[in-house]
Amino acid sequence: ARAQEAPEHYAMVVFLKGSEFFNWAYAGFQDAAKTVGATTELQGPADWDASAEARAVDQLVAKGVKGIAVTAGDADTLVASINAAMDKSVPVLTFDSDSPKSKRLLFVGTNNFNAGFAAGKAIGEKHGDNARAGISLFPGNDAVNQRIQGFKAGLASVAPGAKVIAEVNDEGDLQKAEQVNTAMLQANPEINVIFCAHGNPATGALAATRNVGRDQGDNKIDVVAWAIDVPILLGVQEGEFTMTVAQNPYMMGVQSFLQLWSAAHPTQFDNMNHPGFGNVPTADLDTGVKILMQGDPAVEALMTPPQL
Amino acid sequence: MPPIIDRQSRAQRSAGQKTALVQYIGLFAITLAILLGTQLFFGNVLTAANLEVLAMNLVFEGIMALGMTFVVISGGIDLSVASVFAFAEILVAKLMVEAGLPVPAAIVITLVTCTGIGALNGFMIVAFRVHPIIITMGTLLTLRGVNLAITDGRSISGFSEGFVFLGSGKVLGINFPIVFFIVTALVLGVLLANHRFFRQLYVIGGGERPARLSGINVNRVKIIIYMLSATLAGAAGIMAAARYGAAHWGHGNLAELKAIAAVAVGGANINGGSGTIGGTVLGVIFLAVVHNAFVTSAVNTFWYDVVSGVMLLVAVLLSRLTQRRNLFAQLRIRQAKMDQIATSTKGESL
Amino acid sequence: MNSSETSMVHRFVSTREALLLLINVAIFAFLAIMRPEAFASWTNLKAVLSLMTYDLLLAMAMTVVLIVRGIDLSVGSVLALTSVTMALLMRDGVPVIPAVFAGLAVALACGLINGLLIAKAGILPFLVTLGMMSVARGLATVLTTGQYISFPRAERWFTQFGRFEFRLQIGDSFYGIPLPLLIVLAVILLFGLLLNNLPLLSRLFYVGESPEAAKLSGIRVDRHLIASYLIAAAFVWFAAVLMTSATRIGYANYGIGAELRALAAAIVGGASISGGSGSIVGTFLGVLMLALIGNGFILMNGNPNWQQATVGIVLIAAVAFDAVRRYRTGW
Amino acid sequence: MLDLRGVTKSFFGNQVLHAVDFNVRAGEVHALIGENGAGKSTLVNIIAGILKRDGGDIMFDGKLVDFGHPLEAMTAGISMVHQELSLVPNISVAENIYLRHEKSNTLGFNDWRAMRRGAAEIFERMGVDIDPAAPVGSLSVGMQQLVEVAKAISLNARLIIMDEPTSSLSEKEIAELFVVVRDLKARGIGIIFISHKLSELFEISDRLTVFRDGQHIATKDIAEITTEDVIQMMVGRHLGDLFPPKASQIGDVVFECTNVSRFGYVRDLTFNLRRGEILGLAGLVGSGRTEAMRAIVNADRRLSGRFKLNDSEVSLSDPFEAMRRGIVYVSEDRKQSGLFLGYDISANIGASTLQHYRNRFGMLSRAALRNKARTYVDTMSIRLPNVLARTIDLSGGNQQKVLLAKALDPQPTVLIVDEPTRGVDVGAKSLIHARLRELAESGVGVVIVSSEMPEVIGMSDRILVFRNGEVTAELDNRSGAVTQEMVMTHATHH
Ligand SMILES: Nc1ncnc2c1ncn2[C@@H]1O[C@H](COP(=O)(O)OP(=O)(O)OP(=O)(O)O)[C@@H](O)[C@H]1O
Ligand SMILES: Nc1ncnc2c1ncn2[C@@H]1O[C@H](COP(=O)(O)OP(=O)(O)OP(=O)(O)O)[C@@H](O)[C@H]1O
Ligand SMILES: [Mg+2]
Ligand SMILES: [Mg+2]
Repeated sequence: ARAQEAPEHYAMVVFLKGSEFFNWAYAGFQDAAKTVGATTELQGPADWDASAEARAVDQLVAKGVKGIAVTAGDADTLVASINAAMDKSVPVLTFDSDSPKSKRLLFVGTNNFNAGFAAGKAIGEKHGDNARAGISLFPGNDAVNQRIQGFKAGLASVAPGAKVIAEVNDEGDLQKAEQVNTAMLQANPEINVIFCAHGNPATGALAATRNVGRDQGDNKIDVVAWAIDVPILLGVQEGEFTMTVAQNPYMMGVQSFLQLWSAAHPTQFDNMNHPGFGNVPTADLDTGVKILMQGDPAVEALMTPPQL
Repeated sequence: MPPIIDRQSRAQRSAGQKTALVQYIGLFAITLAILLGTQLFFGNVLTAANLEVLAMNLVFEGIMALGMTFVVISGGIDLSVASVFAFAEILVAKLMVEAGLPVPAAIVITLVTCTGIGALNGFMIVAFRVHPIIITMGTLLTLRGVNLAITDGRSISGFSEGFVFLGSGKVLGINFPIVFFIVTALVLGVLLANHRFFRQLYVIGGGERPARLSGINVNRVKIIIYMLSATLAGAAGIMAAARYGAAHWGHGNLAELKAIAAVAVGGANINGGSGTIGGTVLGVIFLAVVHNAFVTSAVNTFWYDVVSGVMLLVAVLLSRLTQRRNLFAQLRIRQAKMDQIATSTKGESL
Repeated sequence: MNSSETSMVHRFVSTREALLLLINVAIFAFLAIMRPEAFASWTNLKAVLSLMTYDLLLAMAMTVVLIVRGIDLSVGSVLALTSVTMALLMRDGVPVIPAVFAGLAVALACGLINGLLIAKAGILPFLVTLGMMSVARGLATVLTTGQYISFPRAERWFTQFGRFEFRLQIGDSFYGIPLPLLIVLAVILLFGLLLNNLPLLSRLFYVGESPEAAKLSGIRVDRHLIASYLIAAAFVWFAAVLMTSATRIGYANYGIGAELRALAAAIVGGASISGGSGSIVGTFLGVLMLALIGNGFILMNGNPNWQQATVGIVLIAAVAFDAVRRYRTGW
Repeated sequence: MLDLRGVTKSFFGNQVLHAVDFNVRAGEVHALIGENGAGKSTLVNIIAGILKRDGGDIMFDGKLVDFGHPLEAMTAGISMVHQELSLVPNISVAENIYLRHEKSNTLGFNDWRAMRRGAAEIFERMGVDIDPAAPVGSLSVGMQQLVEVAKAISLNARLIIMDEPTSSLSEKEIAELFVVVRDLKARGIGIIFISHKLSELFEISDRLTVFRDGQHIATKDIAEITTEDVIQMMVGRHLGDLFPPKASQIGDVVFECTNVSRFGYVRDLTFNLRRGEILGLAGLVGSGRTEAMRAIVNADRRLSGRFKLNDSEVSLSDPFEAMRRGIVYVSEDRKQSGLFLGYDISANIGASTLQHYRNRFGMLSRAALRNKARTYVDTMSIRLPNVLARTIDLSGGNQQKVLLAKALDPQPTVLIVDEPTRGVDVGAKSLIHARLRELAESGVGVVIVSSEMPEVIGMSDRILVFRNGEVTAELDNRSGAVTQEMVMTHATHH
């Protein structure tokens, strides 16, 4: 009974609850919801466990939310739950990390391959054929894998001679990241670029360059971060990080909500409350990617993260 | 006949049973209260759909908790269940998708392998004579690494319809894993309560010296129990793979702790010697309901860990208190007996 | 500790320590031969050593509670909670010293709760610290909503402290000696000495070996139990300070899974779940061994995916070896 | 039916059985008697397949047998009532009785009703009334003994071994037990009956075998011997000169305790202790002596109790406090709550006194501690494999000596020793007795708790008899006039 009177309720499900990136996304989701007086909630594990995401989706469906935006920690793991939700006509879309095999409405976010490509390209342009990259990764996450493929392709596209010569598993842990990257640099002194394929290793990788005494000077190692956490942005401003791959999580959130909203209100579009391209099938939305470097005004803008 | 002592023993037996009962009823009541409370304030709780997900949400941990109960009663602990769980997911998936084996074959091979892992656990525990925590932790860490390595961290999917049934198919309108849980719980519950073999667990858990004196082959029993635990974890893993339509090494992270928590909340003594399947089932339901309450109430989910941790502490604290009450009840009876005799023999001697 | 412990050291632990030392040397030699330039370089060794300090401190914490027949699964999450507390305070402009001591207070509070529930309420250490593990991690996440907490306004020396190095010239090459590493080693050395020679601390061994006997021998068991959990908390706090200072970030997901690594290292180092034994040197060598293996793994370009399996394998190998030796020495 | 030839056994080089011959006939009660530590339990444990013999043959029903496992003995028809109870406290009486030979269907499911009925029938026959469904832990020690007997009966064994079954029974319970024993005997079952109470043996047994220091001294028909002969054979010398002389002179009161109570165990215990005297606490197992002594040092929280040490009130808030005041309690259970079995003797001896062995930096001086340990090794003539041997590797007697040394190191003014010679061989025993007397002579107040009647009587100048946690009698024994019978009458209620 109460459910009807209450405002429409939408949910976002993430696999790394509380990470700055998803906080941005959720902030956008929230703000967009406010414009039409809908309420939102954030669910999901804090440990990359995609199965926990699947369970969260099920619970939200059972609870009766109007729509769900989920970022797939593992594409396959979420298929069943997403499809089940769609069958129960609870619109679900994926953002940031896609689950292409599922029946999700659409995917909102940066195509991870393209983002990786952009980063690779930027590095290729900077170093040319003598770019020697090491990659710090967390195994088993689809987005991460796509980024790495993208990075390699982007690198090759401008600098065919460039190579990726080492990959290390940072177990998604800041402190571990420093250990393994240091070791990687020791093992492969020729490395002059570290590509962080996800958010956590950036600081560790930077520390690693410091450990081997290559955090400045002419054989400084370029650390490519994949995060917009304040400390990273500070690092970019101070030139510690050569660049960071900035997607637009806030816009992902906003778009995700609008898509869910319109899916829940299939109307003709006339105003914000009825944006409803509802009847019009929507293609995936690429919220774009930007490679942020020192002095980019966007860095300053991102410095004040959303408070949840 | 010495009537005093006899009354004493009768009284104590009822005392003991009462405390156990009190514990279960209390747990059940609290669970019910939370359920009704959330229904009242947020609605959509006592719907078929929600109850289903509520059950599905912890069913795999629940199945592991069943095995854990046996291990715990025998005075041990099994930290490796979560990694066995994920391992089973991966193995069954590889066998079907990569080796192209038929579903039944894949399942059997997987279960057998898991049983083998359990046997290895048990063997190392009795052979090395180190605490089960250490051995099973070793297995946990190793196997988790293996899971990651053999999949290269990627998930495996593309299962046949028949297999997927094991995860999301319905029997009499109930999801298969839940049916499996219920049936297993019933069977194991009956066995544990009545079967010659499983009763030995209480003896072993109560103390290994009397166990050996009465001619129980402690080592053999232990090994079998760890095999059981691992096999159940494996079964859970297989169903999970079917349920999610994919096998992934990250699935069921920290499930072992949830399982242990469920057993502890269910009133089993982690030191061994006591515990029941019924209690564990209540414990599982309790944890599931608490988690569900968090989702339905949509309070900041960041609080979940805090609350579930506190819940665990409170639960064990309470069962500890009931234990003490039980002890005190016995003391009171002995005191009464003493007074009785003292008064009956006043004047004599001294 | 007293003569018996020396004797035990002589008869069991030291053979074990000697053995661990041997294994460490072997690994060292192996890597030095296989990857001379990469491994044997001071930069690498320095990195290995200074990066193992966190695990080392947590393993010390674990060793202390293992000695009294306890276990502490909450070291990792208390580390996170402590780090987050300090970072938040410093972010909001609280000066370093008070912030750091606030962190100490938080860590000790967790330790005290553990100790009280274990000693006074008589709940099993495993369950108590399991609960604390979840609570502390949860609080850390609640406080930060999981975000990195950086503290630009904190005095510079704090953020530099974590990575400060003495530059030492030998011949014409410079060697940086990390200050934190020196401090940690000093602290551990000192603690090891006191643990074995200060009656107050030596009693911990008695408490673990046989609580009942200890009680009747006039040792206040409860106090010693609580004390050991407080000591453990202090070590955890120390690790949190170093980590926060070195990474310049407070983070709620610090130390996930660290409790298992610490436990493994302590057991490999000769501590026992059934209490009464455990040695600082042994634990140190255990941690070092795991660190060297981890480092060598990458230097040999091992498949990163197998990395995580090594700890477990080492642990099992260690207990298996123990068992064999026990059979030979016959008990 | 049972025939042992030249059975030998030793623990850690301490020879416990020297080529023992022993036999039992069907339908007889064969009493086995001997001093504490003579080797009785060891012998029967070997018969029951619990311990392995080092040498010798065992014939059962004319067949050579070698039981590697208690179960084999049980199936062969030998069952045992253990000296230390071996029941499982957390499960029911009926289940305990039928443990490992459950009444269960082919699928192995227990038939609880049948088991309870069976148990009830056995109790019926034994003429005792115990609730088969009660958890064993809730029964008194005496009741538990009877349950053990019932278990043996349920196994319908042809040879039943009873190791000191009466030591914790009241007269009434003993009477009940004897009815049962006679009934078994009548049905042709052989019974080995171990006890320290001569009167019982003469009442129940047909033949009697005496052990001393692990040697078979003699086997006689009960008709042809007297109590005196038996004691002669048991101790090989006169009871009188077995123990050190009584106190030369007794000083004024050192320690005084008033209304010590522990809920459920001890009621209003009040006594005083004089300098130079040895006070003995006699009573049956479970009479509450240990609990009383533990209550004095507040090892278990006591209900009430006030204490005076040299006429000044002291609050003994915990063992630490008691120790600080010079009141030391030595546990009856050296393995569980006495020694640190993993550590060597110097560590054990220093346990309560580490702070006394510090060098000028306040650090432990191991050398000093080890030297002190050596002096104890000499004075107590402790036999060790080597100085660094862990106490778990010492023989029972030597363990007990270490335990005593550990208690002496803090220089107690009041020493309470609980079962000071339990399971200790005669040599060690008399040495411990001598040391205790010396201690008393040197002005220390000594309290001895012992379940061995001869020990209490032989050692103490004054005896308090316990029953149900109360003192039922105080007997002056300066003259050594107290007899076992006197003590027994007060220790058991009728
Ligand atoms: N497990 C053991 N380890 C070492 N020594 C033992 C062990 N069991 C018995 N002994 C020693 O063997 C000797 C005989 O012990 P046993 O228990 O047979 O004596 P007993 O005649 O049964 O004495 P009691 O009347 O106290 O039962 C004792 O000196 C005891 O110390
Ligand atoms: N009636 C009883 N029912 C159950 N347990 C009992 C009973 N009486 C004593 N006990 C237990 O048996 C043990 C022996 O009792 P206690 O030690 O207090 O008396 P005691 O005279 O010292 O006996 P012992 O000769 O064994 O030392 C105690 O631990 C007590 O808890
Ligand atoms: Mg005996
Ligand atoms: Mg006693």
